[in-house]
Amino acid sequence: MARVLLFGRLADLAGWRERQVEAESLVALRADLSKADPDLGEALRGPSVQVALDKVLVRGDRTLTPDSEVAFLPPMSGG
Amino acid sequence: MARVLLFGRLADLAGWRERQVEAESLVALRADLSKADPDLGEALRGPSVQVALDKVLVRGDRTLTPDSEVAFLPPMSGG
Amino acid sequence: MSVTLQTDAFDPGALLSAFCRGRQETGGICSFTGLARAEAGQTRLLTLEAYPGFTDAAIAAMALEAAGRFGLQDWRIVHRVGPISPGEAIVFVATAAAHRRAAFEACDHLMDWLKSRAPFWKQEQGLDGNRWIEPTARDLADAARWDEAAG
Amino acid sequence: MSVTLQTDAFDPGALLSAFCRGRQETGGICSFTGLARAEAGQTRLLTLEAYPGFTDAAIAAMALEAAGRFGLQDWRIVHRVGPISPGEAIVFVATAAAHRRAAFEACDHLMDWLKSRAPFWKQEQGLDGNRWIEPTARDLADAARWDEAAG
Repeated sequence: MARVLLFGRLADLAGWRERQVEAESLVALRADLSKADPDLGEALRGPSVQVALDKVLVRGDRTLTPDSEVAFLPPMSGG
Repeated sequence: MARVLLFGRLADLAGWRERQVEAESLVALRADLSKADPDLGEALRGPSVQVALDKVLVRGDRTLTPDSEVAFLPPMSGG
Repeated sequence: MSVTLQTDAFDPGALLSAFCRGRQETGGICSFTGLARAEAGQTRLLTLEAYPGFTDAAIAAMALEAAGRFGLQDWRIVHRVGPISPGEAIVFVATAAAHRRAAFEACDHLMDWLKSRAPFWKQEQGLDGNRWIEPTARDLADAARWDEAAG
Repeated sequence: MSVTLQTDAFDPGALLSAFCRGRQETGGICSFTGLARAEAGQTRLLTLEAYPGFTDAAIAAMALEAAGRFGLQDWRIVHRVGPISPGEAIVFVATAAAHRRAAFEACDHLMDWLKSRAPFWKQEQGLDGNRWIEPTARDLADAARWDEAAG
């Protein structure tokens, strides 16, 4: 169970900005999101999308705990 | 007759900042000021002292009228 | 030395007044205020999305780095989030230093970074619909000026 | 687009608030506030002498030239004259432009000129007496940066 956040065009594409998802790792989470919404899964795999785990950018897989917060960040536009 | 203004260290040196002086030209004015106060006359001849006639910088001699305003400007310090 | 992200409009002058107060050893304070332009009648609403806790932390980390690099005595950053109307202030940056060159350069540098690399997602609602914006080539070039200088 | 020389202290923030108001097509406003430093306990009083009608005209002419050169939409300059205490603002310059680079560069340029070439006569009253000040080598070098760019 992790809290998943989407920003910018990813949230528009998915139709949601925040959701609780059952998953034990980032890889499992991506698979679950992709299964429920293939277009979102495709978008999340884009090279310009970054992932933050508990507000820190991470690469590759990570174990998730029930209170993990995972954010998918499309290219930042600046302020 | 012209209104003469001194600024910065020139006013400190002369002991006055503003005075009415009888003179028909800038050259005559400088001669009069120099006669009354040789140290001031010397300072006014310094290459870094500029002269403004009616608030416009001038070089060389100029005719003065009774309502002329002559200002002697030592090097400007900036703000 | 603080960052504020806020949805409410702010008065840049009130922030500058507070920032200037009680400074005995500051020689110069530079401020920059970024405003939303109306773009000649093509009325747009700008909406900025931030990730609270992530966006402000990234801005603070960047500002602390800049403060060290330019020898700042103090800095202040306020950034709007949410919908912003034309003519309203989007961002305020102020820098304080003993000498003016450092204050100018640090403020300029912070703005370049904020405009091009800060973690915001910006949407423009124009007459032709909504679109998400990415940094312009100009923004990226402005920000890149400082990469070399740091080397 | 105006210059004010004044003996009364001023609040930079109040000037910035007024300058920012009602701008629909301005993208960026840069301001610089120069303060009198206390210089670590060596309390000094700074006194600035101006030539009214000459000093303000010279500043306005310079600012108009800069406005054309940098494409400014607006500018505002306020300068103290007379005695100024440590911590008080000496000068305020604000510039407004469509894009931030022009606002920063014009403000920086105006400050360089004001600090080195504006017709003021500055006296410091320190513990060791009074002395008239001339521009520092740094001030002249800063101002000279813009001469080449103008060529």
